[in-house]
Amino acid sequence: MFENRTTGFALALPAAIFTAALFMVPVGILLSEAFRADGQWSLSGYVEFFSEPLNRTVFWRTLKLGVLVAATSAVIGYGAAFAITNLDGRRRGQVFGLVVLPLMISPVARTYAWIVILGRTGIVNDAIVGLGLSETPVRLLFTETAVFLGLLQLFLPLMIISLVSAMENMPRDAIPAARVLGANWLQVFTRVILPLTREGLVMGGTLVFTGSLTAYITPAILGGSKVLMLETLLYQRVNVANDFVSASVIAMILIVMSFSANLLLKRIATARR
Amino acid sequence: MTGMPTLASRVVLALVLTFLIGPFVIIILAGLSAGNSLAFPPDGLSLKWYLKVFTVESFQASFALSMFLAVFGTLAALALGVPAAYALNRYDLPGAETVRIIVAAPIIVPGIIVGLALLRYLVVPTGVGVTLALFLAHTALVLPYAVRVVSSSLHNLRADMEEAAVLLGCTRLQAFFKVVLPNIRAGVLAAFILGFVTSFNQVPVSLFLSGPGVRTLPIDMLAYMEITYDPSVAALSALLAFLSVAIVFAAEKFLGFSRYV
Amino acid sequence: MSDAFVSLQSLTLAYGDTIAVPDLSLDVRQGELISLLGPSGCGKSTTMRAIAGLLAPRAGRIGIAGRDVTRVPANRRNVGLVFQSYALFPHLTAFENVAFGLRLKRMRGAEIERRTRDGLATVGLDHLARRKPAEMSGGQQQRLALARSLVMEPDVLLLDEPLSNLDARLRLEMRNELQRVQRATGVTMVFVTHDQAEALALSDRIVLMRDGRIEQLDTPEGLYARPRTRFAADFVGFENIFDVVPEGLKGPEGTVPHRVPHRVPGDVAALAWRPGGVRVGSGELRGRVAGVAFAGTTREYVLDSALGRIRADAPAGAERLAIGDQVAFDLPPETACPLGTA
Amino acid sequence: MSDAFVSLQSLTLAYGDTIAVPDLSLDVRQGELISLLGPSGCGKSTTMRAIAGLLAPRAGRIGIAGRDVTRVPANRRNVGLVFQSYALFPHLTAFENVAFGLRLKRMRGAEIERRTRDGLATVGLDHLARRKPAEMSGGQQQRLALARSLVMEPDVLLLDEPLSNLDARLRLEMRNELQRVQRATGVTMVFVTHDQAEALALSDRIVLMRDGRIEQLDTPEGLYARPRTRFAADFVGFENIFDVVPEGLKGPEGTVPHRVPHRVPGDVAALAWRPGGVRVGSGELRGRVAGVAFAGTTREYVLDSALGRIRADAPAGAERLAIGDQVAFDLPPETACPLGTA
Amino acid sequence: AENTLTISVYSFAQDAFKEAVYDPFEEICGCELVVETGNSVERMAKIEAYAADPVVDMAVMSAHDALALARKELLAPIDTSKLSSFDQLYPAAQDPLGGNLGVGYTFYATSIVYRSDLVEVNSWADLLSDEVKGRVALPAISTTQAPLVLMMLGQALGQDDILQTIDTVGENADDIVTFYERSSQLAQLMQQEEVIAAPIGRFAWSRFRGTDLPFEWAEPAEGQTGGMNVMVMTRGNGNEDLALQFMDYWLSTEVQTRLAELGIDSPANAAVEVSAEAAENLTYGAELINSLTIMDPAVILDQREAWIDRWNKTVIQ
Ligand SMILES: Nc1ncnc2c1ncn2[C@@H]1O[C@H](COP(=O)(O)OP(=O)(O)OP(=O)(O)O)[C@@H](O)[C@H]1O
Ligand SMILES: Nc1ncnc2c1ncn2[C@@H]1O[C@H](COP(=O)(O)OP(=O)(O)OP(=O)(O)O)[C@@H](O)[C@H]1O
Ligand SMILES: [Mg+2]
Ligand SMILES: [Mg+2]
Repeated sequence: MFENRTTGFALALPAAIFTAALFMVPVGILLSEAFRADGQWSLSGYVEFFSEPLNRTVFWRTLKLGVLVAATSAVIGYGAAFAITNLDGRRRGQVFGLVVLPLMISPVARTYAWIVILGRTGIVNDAIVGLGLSETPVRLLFTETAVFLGLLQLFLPLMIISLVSAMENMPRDAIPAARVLGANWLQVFTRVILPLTREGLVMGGTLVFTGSLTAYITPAILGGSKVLMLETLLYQRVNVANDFVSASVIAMILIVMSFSANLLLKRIATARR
Repeated sequence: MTGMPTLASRVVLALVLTFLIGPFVIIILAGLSAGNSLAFPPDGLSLKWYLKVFTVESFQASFALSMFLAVFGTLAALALGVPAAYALNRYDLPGAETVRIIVAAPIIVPGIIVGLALLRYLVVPTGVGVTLALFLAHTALVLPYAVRVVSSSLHNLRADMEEAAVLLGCTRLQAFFKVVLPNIRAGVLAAFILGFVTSFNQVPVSLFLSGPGVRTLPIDMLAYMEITYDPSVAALSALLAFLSVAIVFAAEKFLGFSRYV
Repeated sequence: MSDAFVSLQSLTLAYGDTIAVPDLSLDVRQGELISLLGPSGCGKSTTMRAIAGLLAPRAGRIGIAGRDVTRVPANRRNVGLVFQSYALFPHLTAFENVAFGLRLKRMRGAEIERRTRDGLATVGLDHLARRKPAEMSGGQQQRLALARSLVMEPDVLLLDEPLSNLDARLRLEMRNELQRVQRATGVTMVFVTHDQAEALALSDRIVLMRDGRIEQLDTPEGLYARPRTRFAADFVGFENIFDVVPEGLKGPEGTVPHRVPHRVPGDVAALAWRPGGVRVGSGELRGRVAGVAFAGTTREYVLDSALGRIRADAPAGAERLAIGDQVAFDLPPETACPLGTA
Repeated sequence: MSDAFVSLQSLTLAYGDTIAVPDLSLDVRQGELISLLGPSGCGKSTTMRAIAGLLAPRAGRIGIAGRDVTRVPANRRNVGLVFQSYALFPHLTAFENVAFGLRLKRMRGAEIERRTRDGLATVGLDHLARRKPAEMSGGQQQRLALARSLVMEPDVLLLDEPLSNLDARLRLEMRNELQRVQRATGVTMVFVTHDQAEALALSDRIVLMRDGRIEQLDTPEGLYARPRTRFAADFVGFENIFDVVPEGLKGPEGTVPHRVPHRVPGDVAALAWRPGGVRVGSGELRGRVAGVAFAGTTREYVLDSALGRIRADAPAGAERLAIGDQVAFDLPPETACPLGTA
Repeated sequence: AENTLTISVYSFAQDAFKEAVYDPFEEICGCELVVETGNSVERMAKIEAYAADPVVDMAVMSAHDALALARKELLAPIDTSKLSSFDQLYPAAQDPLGGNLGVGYTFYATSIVYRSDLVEVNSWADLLSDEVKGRVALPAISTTQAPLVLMMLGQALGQDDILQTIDTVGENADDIVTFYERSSQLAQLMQQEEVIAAPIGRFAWSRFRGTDLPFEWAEPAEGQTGGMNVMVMTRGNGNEDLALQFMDYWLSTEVQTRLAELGIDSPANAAVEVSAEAAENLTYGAELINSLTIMDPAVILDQREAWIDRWNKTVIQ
């Protein structure tokens, strides 16, 4: 830690000022519209928003999918991250590269791939029918399942990246130490790995949850107007109805959701057992 | 480690990779289709869609724009973010948490709102060009990643190395460039890659931030698909993915990324 | 399985392509304290990891208490290991670190509390029970690691350089504590140290290792007084080693006549003296003082002679020599250790 | 400023709210090698950091070569520091690590090359010049850190436990090397170690620290033979310390009559003996062997007596005692160290 | 800017437009055309945002979108006397918004496209038949097609209130694969047999005809519906002359014929004559155009809020 704070501020402030001035100010003005009605400060935008049953449905659906995607990616992410950290150097690099690869593909194209995969004649339905799980192809497209899968595929890499780096920063012999002290693998996970990687979990969880809330392409294409999420609803409000007040309300809700999720995760992570 | 659930973890890994990479394989193959629609398995093989990509004029302009935004937006974010990350890690600053929150804000704001806000309260009133607005927006979007990733590698870098450098005669600035930067190269590179792909694939922000003749590639692809639903978009995506991989690979070779990871 | 308590049979241990230990066999008796000694990188920690079950052998078998545990996972071997790197849990307090293993045994809370407190007291950390490892000094962390293993009362306790970060006094205290525990519980201990004095003081037997192989397995007295190879002699402090040749002794700088002891010469390839075995002040050999250091009860000299460098200790009370002084010295046959051709 | 080469005047050093060193004054002469000795956490490293300019004092002044450097930044003090943690540059080879500081001095390439090679050779690492720190063993890294500071030829060289990871032989070599460098260049050195033998062997003077304060400042012989406080006596190995009372000596278990040396009793509060100063086998006192350890040339006994625990060393050649044996022993006044009331 | 005309158009077939319209026009006027593309709502949002100092001089969009802009006073009347082909336009295209705020430049019919190998469609009511159950797609309420389709579906079901039809759709919502927003996606879905019948506009028909699969354009008993796209002039853009010149060029028989032959836009200019082959892709001929049931843009605009409201409550709830 250095003592010269002036230098510290000189280094930290440009980034903060940049974001504040060019980002937070315009966004803030827009968001403040949600608190205005007929030139007055008011919460009526919010009241109206939540009085619409559709909006409530979409709100809960968004929350549900966000939590589900974040939770699933955490579970899968731990498995994958653990497996990756246990690979030897070279192989680890290769597998890590494969995990990162999907990030390089345009989400537009990735989402369309799901249309092919999940269609009536797609491989998933081929498998379902082939295995005799169902007589006829199952409708998967334009369902919450499709949106869930699309989002999971989109954001799982971010979770894995966070967890892998957290695991790599774990003290070297912590797991062997727990083993020698009699812990089985489940206990090793709950008592050592989980508490030692919670920073990574918080970061991954925030990225995935926030990402799922604010993703546009995936719910738009895989869900369509039958499976609206807040972000697609927002787009509709702006683009179809030219209704900026609802749009700001939705945006504000999304921001509050992301922010509280982040706080909640941090709280859970730092809670003493 | 003995008794590590090797088999189980291998299986998990295989499934995860299939899930993550599967769609990519489908995109590559669908682009090779001889038919007129996205299909898997493709109806016959041909390179016609891959070739067609190069004949669509709008793709060229939007590709150039997206490339510009991704490269320079990310570099700008790093130029702002690396010093900030350094200050947040090495100085005991009052208000550090506030700075962290401000810088992280762009991640949690829905992209559509960002685009709309910048259009209505930056582009329109100040008359700055859409390209500049896009550049600023992309810089702000990438900044949180830059700060976070670089922070975490700084966090793992012992501060006493800098002290050693100073005792050997470096100024703080020299110590940063000679000792800190080389050791956080991997983090900086990772931030660059993450920023690059975030910016390059960014859709919602750019939905509104487009102007006559100014449109990012993903928006252009969406528009293209609204009209023509042929496999050339799959082909284009596959080509872009290969390009990204090549850029990462080159950057890795160039910066010696893996040596320090 | 042999009747040894811990039995290693033809173990081959490797990391990827690096074979750290090629073929190791060793029997440790019940209640014994055996030390592994040897230069850095010779495979001491690797051997410990294999006994603990953290590294699967490429070949060979491991037996503990008459049972073949080669395939038994680490958490079911009832073996304690104090890691060279401590391997404390950074997210837990000192108390919780020590209680960790006890909790896994589903012990009653009061019992856990009692045993943990006792364990902390044993290593003198009772006042720091609430601290996290990061808030403790290096020596305190090391003692915490020790306590964490001790409270588990394992059948076999493996200690990998458990005292390396303690100052002389604390080290002594901990050594006594370990001996007390051993007497009290009869636990079998395998001890790794780079400090010979510690190995000599503590061990029932010492395994001197070199490149993953056993160089000499002996009692402390045996190893200390009768190292069998140059490597062993050098390692236990016979710093002056010279070849026996027909003309006398041969050193790097030259050959001098010498009263080689009455043995079959073919047997003895070299003779070795500790610094304390060199007599300074009288004798047929001549040297010039090239270095001197005060070492409490003795004064350590480095002499340049016709044989080469000689390290010699003289009692602190003897006449003081300064750098550059000429001095007579002797390499008495009675203090020499004869080394074979190996 | 005093005429001392390094002069610390009433230094107060703190981290946040923790005051590590409350008020330290110390003068180091030019060309001197002074050691800081003291238990873990007593403020040794902290003091070094302040001299180097890495930690600004809360109060007090620091002078080097007659100049007040309290406000001079670290890179302009011409002070070298070998970090306890090495602080090597992981991205540079051994060669480049050593050359780092020289390059900043804008030296000619050939000169840099020569001095770097010399520096590496000095610490025996010439063959590893191309390796990165991560590819070197702990001891090699430590020597590299040493070389990096040595080549800079600083006015003052601060060494924070620079030999702690070396085995006994290498340690001795490095010690000699440091002495050679000091003789050759006349550099002023401040040395931190937790190893007394090292401090005794190397230092011109020793500073014994305790909780950020100086407990005793003395020559090695002085500190070793005449510690002035219980703390100091205990620290340098007078392990048997008993209060002087009118009836004789008082230990934790009881009081025994004793021939207290002819001094004004008020002056002497306690007497202390090293284990080597206790005579085993004869004498008026009786003890029971409670522990025994072999230590090469000596045998270390722990005796239970009417005074309490006694630690005593007997020559290895003397009669061997076993645990439980009764033995006579003596605490001879001639080997006792008298301690004042402080 | 001087000698630069900025137009805002749909993003489809830009390559063909460039060749058929933009490039030749740049030749003629000696000016530069800047083309902004996007779907109509996005483009409208932007026109509104730049109301004070318009960036776009001239735009094409659906009649009701144009009417929406007109009501916000963002449009300027077009001086039709400067349009040489004005009299040749179908009467419906001449002043669809009133006040000469827009001129129709293309018509489209809307009907149902279906996979004739899997199903047969003869009536709008077949969209809700058991045969296509679970494999039909309808346009989302936000699209231009939706009101037209709902109107025809209502007619077929004997309902005369669109709100009632929306309720019916709501009851059947589970059997409808999706409410599409982009007809392009539909081609993909129909090739995958995800969807086997869906209403589309004629302008999208060529995409289906281009494939090898048996797609059929239904001629429902209730007739086809349809609509019109219009060109408009933004208010106060300062570039009116050039904009008018461009409109005039686009409406000319020459250009309208060229666009029709390319199968891009069906002509609004009655003087245009095309080959039979080209006509197959178009909404062409006075007979067809006069038979289309076209909805009044003002009705759409006035009712849309209510429809969307009901739709949100009963269909996508
Ligand atoms: N994870 C690893 N991967 C590859 N090689 C290793 C690994 N761990 C140890 N080695 C190598 O195995 C050999 C034995 O290492 P080990 O740790 O057993 O040495 P040690 O005797 O404990 O040394 P020290 O006294 O330094 O602790 C060394 O040559 C080392 O380089
Ligand atoms: N960064 C820090 N923050 C707070 N307290 C510290 C910090 N560094 C050291 N201390 C405290 O300051 C005191 C002196 O520490 P210092 O490192 O000088 O000890 P030391 O004598 O070098 O010990 P050792 O022999 O263990 O290296 C200790 O009590 C320690 O806990
Ligand atoms: Mg080891
Ligand atoms: Mg220290």
